[in-house]
Amino acid sequence: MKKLEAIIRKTKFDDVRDALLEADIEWFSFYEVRGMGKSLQSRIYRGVMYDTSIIERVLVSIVVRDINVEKTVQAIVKAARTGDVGDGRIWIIPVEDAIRIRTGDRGDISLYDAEKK
Amino acid sequence: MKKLEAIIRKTKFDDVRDALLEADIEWFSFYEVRGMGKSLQSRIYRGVMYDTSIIERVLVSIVVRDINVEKTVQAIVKAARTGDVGDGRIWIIPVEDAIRIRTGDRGDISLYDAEKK
Amino acid sequence: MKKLEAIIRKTKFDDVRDALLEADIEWFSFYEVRGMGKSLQSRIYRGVMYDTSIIERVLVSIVVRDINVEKTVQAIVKAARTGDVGDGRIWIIPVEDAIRIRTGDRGDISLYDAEKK
Amino acid sequence: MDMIRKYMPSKRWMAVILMTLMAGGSAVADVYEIDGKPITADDVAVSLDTVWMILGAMLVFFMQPGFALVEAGFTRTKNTANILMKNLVDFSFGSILFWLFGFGLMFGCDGAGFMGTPSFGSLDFFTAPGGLPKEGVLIFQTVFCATAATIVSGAMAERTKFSMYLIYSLIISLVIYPISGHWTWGGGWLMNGEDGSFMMNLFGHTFHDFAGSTIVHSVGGWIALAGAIVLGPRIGKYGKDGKSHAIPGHNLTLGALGVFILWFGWFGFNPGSQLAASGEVNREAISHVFMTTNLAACAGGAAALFVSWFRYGKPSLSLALNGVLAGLVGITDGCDCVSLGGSAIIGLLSGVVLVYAVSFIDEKLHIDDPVGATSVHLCCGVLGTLLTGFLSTSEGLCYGFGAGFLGAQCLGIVVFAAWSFGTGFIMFKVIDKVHGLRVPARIEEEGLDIYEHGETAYNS
Amino acid sequence: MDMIRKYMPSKRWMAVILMTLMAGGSAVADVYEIDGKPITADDVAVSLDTVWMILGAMLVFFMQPGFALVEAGFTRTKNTANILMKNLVDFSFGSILFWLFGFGLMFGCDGAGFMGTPSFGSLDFFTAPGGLPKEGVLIFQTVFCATAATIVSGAMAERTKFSMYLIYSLIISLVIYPISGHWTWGGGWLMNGEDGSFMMNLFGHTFHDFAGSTIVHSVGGWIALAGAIVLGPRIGKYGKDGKSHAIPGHNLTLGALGVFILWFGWFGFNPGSQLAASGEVNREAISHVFMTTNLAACAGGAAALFVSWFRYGKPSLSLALNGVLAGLVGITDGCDCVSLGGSAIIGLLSGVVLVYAVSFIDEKLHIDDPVGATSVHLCCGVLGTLLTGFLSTSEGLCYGFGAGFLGAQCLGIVVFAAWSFGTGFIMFKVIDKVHGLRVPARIEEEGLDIYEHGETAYNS
Amino acid sequence: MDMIRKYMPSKRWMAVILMTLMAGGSAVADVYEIDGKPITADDVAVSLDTVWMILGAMLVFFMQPGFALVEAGFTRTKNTANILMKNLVDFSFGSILFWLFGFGLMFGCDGAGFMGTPSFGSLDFFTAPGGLPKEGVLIFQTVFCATAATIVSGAMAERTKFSMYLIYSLIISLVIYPISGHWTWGGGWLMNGEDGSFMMNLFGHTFHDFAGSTIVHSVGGWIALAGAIVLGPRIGKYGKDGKSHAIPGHNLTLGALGVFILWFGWFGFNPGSQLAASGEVNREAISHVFMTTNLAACAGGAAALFVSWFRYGKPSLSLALNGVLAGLVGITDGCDCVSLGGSAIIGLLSGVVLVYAVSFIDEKLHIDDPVGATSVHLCCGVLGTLLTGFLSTSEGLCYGFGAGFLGAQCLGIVVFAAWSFGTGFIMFKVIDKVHGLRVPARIEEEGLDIYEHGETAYNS
Ligand SMILES: Nc1ncnc2c1ncn2[C@@H]1O[C@H](COP(=O)(O)OP(=O)(O)O)[C@@H](O)[C@H]1O
Ligand SMILES: Nc1ncnc2c1ncn2[C@@H]1O[C@H](COP(=O)(O)OP(=O)(O)O)[C@@H](O)[C@H]1O
Ligand SMILES: Nc1ncnc2c1ncn2[C@@H]1O[C@H](COP(=O)(O)OP(=O)(O)O)[C@@H](O)[C@H]1O
Repeated sequence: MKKLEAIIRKTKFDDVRDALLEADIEWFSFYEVRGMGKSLQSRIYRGVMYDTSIIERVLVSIVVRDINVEKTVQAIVKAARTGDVGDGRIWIIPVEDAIRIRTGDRGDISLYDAEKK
Repeated sequence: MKKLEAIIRKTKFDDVRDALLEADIEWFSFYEVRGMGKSLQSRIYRGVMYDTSIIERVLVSIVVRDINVEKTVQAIVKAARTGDVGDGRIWIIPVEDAIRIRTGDRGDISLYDAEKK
Repeated sequence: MKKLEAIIRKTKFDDVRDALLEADIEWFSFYEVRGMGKSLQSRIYRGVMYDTSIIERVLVSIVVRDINVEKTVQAIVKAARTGDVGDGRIWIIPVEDAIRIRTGDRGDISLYDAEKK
Repeated sequence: MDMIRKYMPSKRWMAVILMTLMAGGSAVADVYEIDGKPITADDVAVSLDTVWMILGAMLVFFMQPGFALVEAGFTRTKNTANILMKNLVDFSFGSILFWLFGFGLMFGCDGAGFMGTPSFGSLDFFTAPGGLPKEGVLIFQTVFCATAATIVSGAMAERTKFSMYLIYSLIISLVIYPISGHWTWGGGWLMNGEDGSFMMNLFGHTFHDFAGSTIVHSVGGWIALAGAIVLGPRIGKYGKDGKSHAIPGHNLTLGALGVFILWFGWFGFNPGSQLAASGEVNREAISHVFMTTNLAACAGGAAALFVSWFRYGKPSLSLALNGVLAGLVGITDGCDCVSLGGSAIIGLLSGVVLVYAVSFIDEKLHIDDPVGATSVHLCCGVLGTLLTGFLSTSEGLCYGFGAGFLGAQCLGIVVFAAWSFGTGFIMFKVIDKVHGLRVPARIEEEGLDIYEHGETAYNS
Repeated sequence: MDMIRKYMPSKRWMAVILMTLMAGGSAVADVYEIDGKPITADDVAVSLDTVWMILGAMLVFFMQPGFALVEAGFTRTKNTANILMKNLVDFSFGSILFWLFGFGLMFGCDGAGFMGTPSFGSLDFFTAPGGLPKEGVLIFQTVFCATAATIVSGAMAERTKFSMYLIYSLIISLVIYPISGHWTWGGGWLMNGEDGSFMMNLFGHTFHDFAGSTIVHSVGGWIALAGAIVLGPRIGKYGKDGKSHAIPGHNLTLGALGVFILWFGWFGFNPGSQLAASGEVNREAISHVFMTTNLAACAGGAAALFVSWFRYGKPSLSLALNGVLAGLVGITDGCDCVSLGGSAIIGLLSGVVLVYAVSFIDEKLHIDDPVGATSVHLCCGVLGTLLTGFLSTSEGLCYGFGAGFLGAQCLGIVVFAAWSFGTGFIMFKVIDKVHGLRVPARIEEEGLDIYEHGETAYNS
Repeated sequence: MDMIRKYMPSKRWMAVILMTLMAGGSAVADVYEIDGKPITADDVAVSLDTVWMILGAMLVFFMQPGFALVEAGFTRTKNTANILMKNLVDFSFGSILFWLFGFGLMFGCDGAGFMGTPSFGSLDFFTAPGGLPKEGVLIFQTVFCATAATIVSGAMAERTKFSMYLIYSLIISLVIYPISGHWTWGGGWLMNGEDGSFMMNLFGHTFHDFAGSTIVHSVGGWIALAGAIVLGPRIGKYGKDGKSHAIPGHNLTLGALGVFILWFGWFGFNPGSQLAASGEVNREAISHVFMTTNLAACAGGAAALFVSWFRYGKPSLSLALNGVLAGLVGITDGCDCVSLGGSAIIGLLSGVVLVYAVSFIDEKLHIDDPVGATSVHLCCGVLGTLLTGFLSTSEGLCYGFGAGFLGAQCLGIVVFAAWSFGTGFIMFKVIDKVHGLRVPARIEEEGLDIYEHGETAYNS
């Protein structure tokens, strides 16, 4: 199992969601993060310049079985790319175990079940 | 060390917190995430249907020593389960090192200290 | 590659950001988390006591190449420390792969490029 | 002349007004002539009264967003659209129904002295006092009725089915409020001061409630109490050990804004209830009522602040805000007849009682009232009516007028309590039996907004 | 005496007022003397009218935050500062320009009957009707003008360049609104009821629009429509398949507060447009207009609630809120001349039409109007003017007065549609060609707040 | 008849009112009779003035939530409950204390010309001008006093101990404001226009401040400045290199709403200060003051917008909002006596000065004023008073009346500056020494809401 963390543009979220659903990933979590990056934009508050580079992003977090990693990465990359600076990143992080709270299932089966049910 | 990420119902947060405290886990972080899942509910905004399956969840993130993993998982599962679809998941992710900023302690000791102090 | 998750005081965020920029870390994400910890403070709402220990924190998430881990940890620890209880933690989590969505670059190069460009 | 007529070619300047050009300086020919005679001071006086009453009605209308914000601010994010909706519809439906039926029920002629006759939108039966326009009185009374109805939604927030809300809020505007209103402002037995009337025989005084501590607020409060009891507490409100858990409101800024708006609206509620501003007596009265209303609000807020500080170790914003409302509800009965000092006392006591009432109802009675509607409107409504029996400078016990008036006040309190709690309780029980008053647990947990309205109040 | 003079040493109490001490009780010497004579009832009556008009102007001013909140609440977080800014500047600039130019254009003398003459801030040309102060009429008209201008920003929200907004909102306040206003309230041909005038010859009636369903709201609505068409939809609003996507507003609580504030302000808009309160006719009229305005709002909200419930399976807050505004816009034309029942019908139909208009404009026409400005102000403005042709108790078709008045109403609707949509469309096209009306895609995606103003509305 | 008496059995319709049935049409018997004589036009005129004054007081009261929202919106989430609380308590406590002591201190008789005598809640000493009810004047003056007190909290936000806030805000309402108020509106030496008085001897003119640019706003602003200096900047506001860091407000939507509410309330503040509406002079005056107030606000907002655009490259919402307030503060002094053009100039200059003042105070003086209270209320209050010396059409330098009046204005400015900054500075220093004015660093970092009130404004 791997956990994919994709940091994407807010405006691309709908596209990514649709791409994931098409790739049979029906389960994921997401939340808003802010990023420091190279796509600078200055802000002024009451005459004082500040925060030159904070951008709002969505972090999509998906845990998938190893066999689905590539498929999922491709789906995200395709849907989230605009080609401009600021498209974001995907990290692949190992996951040792997964538990489905409702049933107590552990391991791949908890994901498998969820993905194919 | 492992990092446990538990995605639970918002309404179960208080119960989970109490269960964790009872299991001697006094330190954890949490934040709100939204999840795509199978517990569908349609929304209509000004006549347009949208977002068929976004649910608000709380993600509880706990780093524990290896010996405490099972205990913590059990505590969460017990407290967060309702038996209905949407109870959520727990992921177990390896952590290589931990640093306590205040003291600079590294490794298990930084957790141990915190948990038992 | 490692992912560093630093849970720090909100009020220290600006200092940490500056320290990171000084350490040539130009890319990171952050979001707000709440923590249960030892720095207790009771709240009363309409006469009912509650939530004895919830504190708002910022979680800074940085993915760096292995060679940069120590440097980054030191930068954060130095900037975020006040010496009082509640300074927070840093976790070091393994990352297996990284993808830059814009270019499709994978692995260290996607970070390297970003950090040194 | 031509110019002017063209300027307002609509109905605005009707035949009665003969317009004349203003010739520069101060020598103005009369602008107004009515049937060829100049307008009288009396006619202007009645118009001034009308403007005053209408201004009052506008301000009381503006209490609707005040209630909406307080109720939304003191409840959770996930039920915000629901609570806003409720405040919108009770006013919308209430206004229409009060016009069609309620007004007749409240002010119409009656034989038995129990209730008036609904008039199906016609105002012919009605003779407005003091030469005021009938429709002006109607709108003024409408907004008061809406206030009574809207109080209830706060106590029953976060767990009531929207469709059931619709039904019971209709019943309140249609039946409960107008009938008890008839007994008092409608000219019924509780305020009938004729020789030989029931109240005069018994007490030598009629029941006094200037702007509705009892007639509006405690009616709303009693029904709210009945509703909260029948519904039961929100999930998670009381632990297995019976310990009360805090469920903090999602936005105290909006709650505070709501309280300020209510405070502002109350200056229509109380001074506006004088229904007249012309002549020395009236202008002194509205000034006095304005002062007493404001002093009581201030004293209520201050008292709740200090009591909460003393009791809980910290000055609590949510209680201080409720304390302001407590003072306002408390003074609504006697704002015309207590002294400035008296109003400060009423406000003070209301603020103190509020803090204890909140914790008593919550922690002892285990009745879950998310926004404190019962503590504010019921307890302080009753308290204010009672204290007026003591502190009225013209009839009160403290001013040596004997206990007769106090007795009349007590009877009024009891009658209204029995009527509104009784009918409210029966109504909720029946609704609950027939269709279920409460949403299923899952909807309550995930939020009424999504399941009941398919919308969320907050998005990004 | 001395004491008093000292108390108000400024200009407040001028020579005309001879102050006298009040000797305790009721025997008061006259406070006011003018040129040695006691003040007349007529003089007081005109002052009361002035106070009424000024109160109306204040309330209409207060509609500005109402619009700001509705527009902010119904759009996204990232564009909030931008939309607030727009509502601030259109009022600021509009007020100054209307004083300098617009007022003269609207109410100034003209030869050709097309427009008045700008007066560069002087009011000498103007003779106020009914003895009202000129500056009072000016401020009253100013706030109406600002309302028309502010409507447009909602329909064009989230994608318009701020600098271009500035320019077109100036053109609206300076040219479009005052000129068509001149044809009606300015005494022009559409409302010229003299014998032998165009309208009297053709229909035997003039166009009627008491407070501006057409003159204010549909003008704003038509321009909004033109703008939304020229701009095109927001990124992501329509899928490749043409399917409409929901882009929910970020804060319906603020949206609801805005609607309540607008509702409150409308009690200045409509009843205030009577411009007089003295005398029986006027006080009856303002009471009546107050009632019709409120009933229509309530009926509009109720209708939209039920229609959305019926159509979409759930009662929608956002549509019910729009329904209230729909009812208010609808009744603005005929609030003085329809019965209470008539006003309820107008409100009801407005609420029904609103729900269908929203979905027709969005899903069929694919015109992206984030806050529903066209559905509310255009559709219901037109509808209200039309229905007045049927339901006016003094001229309407349903009351047996023939089709002449209805014809006059229809002509008015068409003339205003042609004028405001036409000029609006040309204006936007020209701006778009010359400088580009719309922000680049990236700014639209990341939010106008940061790129256009360097500020975000929400921080922590 | 019977019907009617029953309808209002309370004290509302007292003996003076003889009610008669309205017989259908226009032939109405007199509704009002006083001592058997018909009501006089003079009596109605005074009542109209009372209604006007009371309306003004209501609107000024409504500025309280305006201030609360501006201050909350421009500060951070973690201190929101605290700032709301402060705005609540300064009004609550201030109202009570002003009634008990302040009113007497301000308007009571005095020997030395320095201050009046506190009257412990009695109004017997007071003779209201123009026949107005005493209690009406009291409430009007109360809300003005509260405004001065509430200004201070913004400048000292996010770091002041709540208990210390309570103490100093009491001192302001009790001592600082009433005493300097006594010198002016209280009839004291600065506004004593008798022959041979100090000001007449020196300048031939008295100090002029119609509604309180100096007497209310700059007093508040000077105390705010003293407070901000004594407190020192918020943690993190200035870097080690002295660079100013932005600490953006948490909710500009609420800030904008607050500004609109203040703007609305200012229509009570300025036009209401005429204290009369009857007769041509008064109705012209209130219309004029309404126009000048609004024009200055608009010009202030527009100026700040453009200056910020020019200086920082982007039109800033937060500065434009402050600019509106700047214009309003600036015009408050001369709103009665400058022309419309003059008011636009005052507004414009206020808006320009505001932007520079904000950056000068922040970046040069390194005084940390989170909401810009000193820039708005102090700088523009002083500026407005000064400009009135130039632009008053009846006394101003620009109209050829010589420098005497300008001198009087300057003296007033200096006297008020010395008094309010001086007493304020001493007060804060003493409090700071005795008990500590500022919360500990940890509380400041984690937020005052939790530590000072045990509550947070926002929850989920
Ligand atoms: N090393 C990193 N650690 C954590 N977050 C990162 C890192 N690099 C990038 N991000 C996140 O991804 C977002 C987009 O990345 P960015 O570098 O702007 O795009 P691009 O890869 O197209 O240059 C950043 O705003 C930041 O939130
Ligand atoms: N593979 C996944 N990756 C990330 N988040 C997930 C994944 N599966 C489930 N979740 C999160 O857990 C929440 C609850 O899961 P759900 O599947 O609805 O419960 P259940 O396991 O009872 O069927 C989802 O809303 C989503 O936020
Ligand atoms: N084991 C843990 N798992 C997850 N989060 C933790 C853990 N320990 C601490 N934290 C987070 O770090 C924050 C600060 O830690 P705290 O223990 O208060 O500081 P200190 O290390 O100085 O004692 C906590 O509020 C919590 O959010």
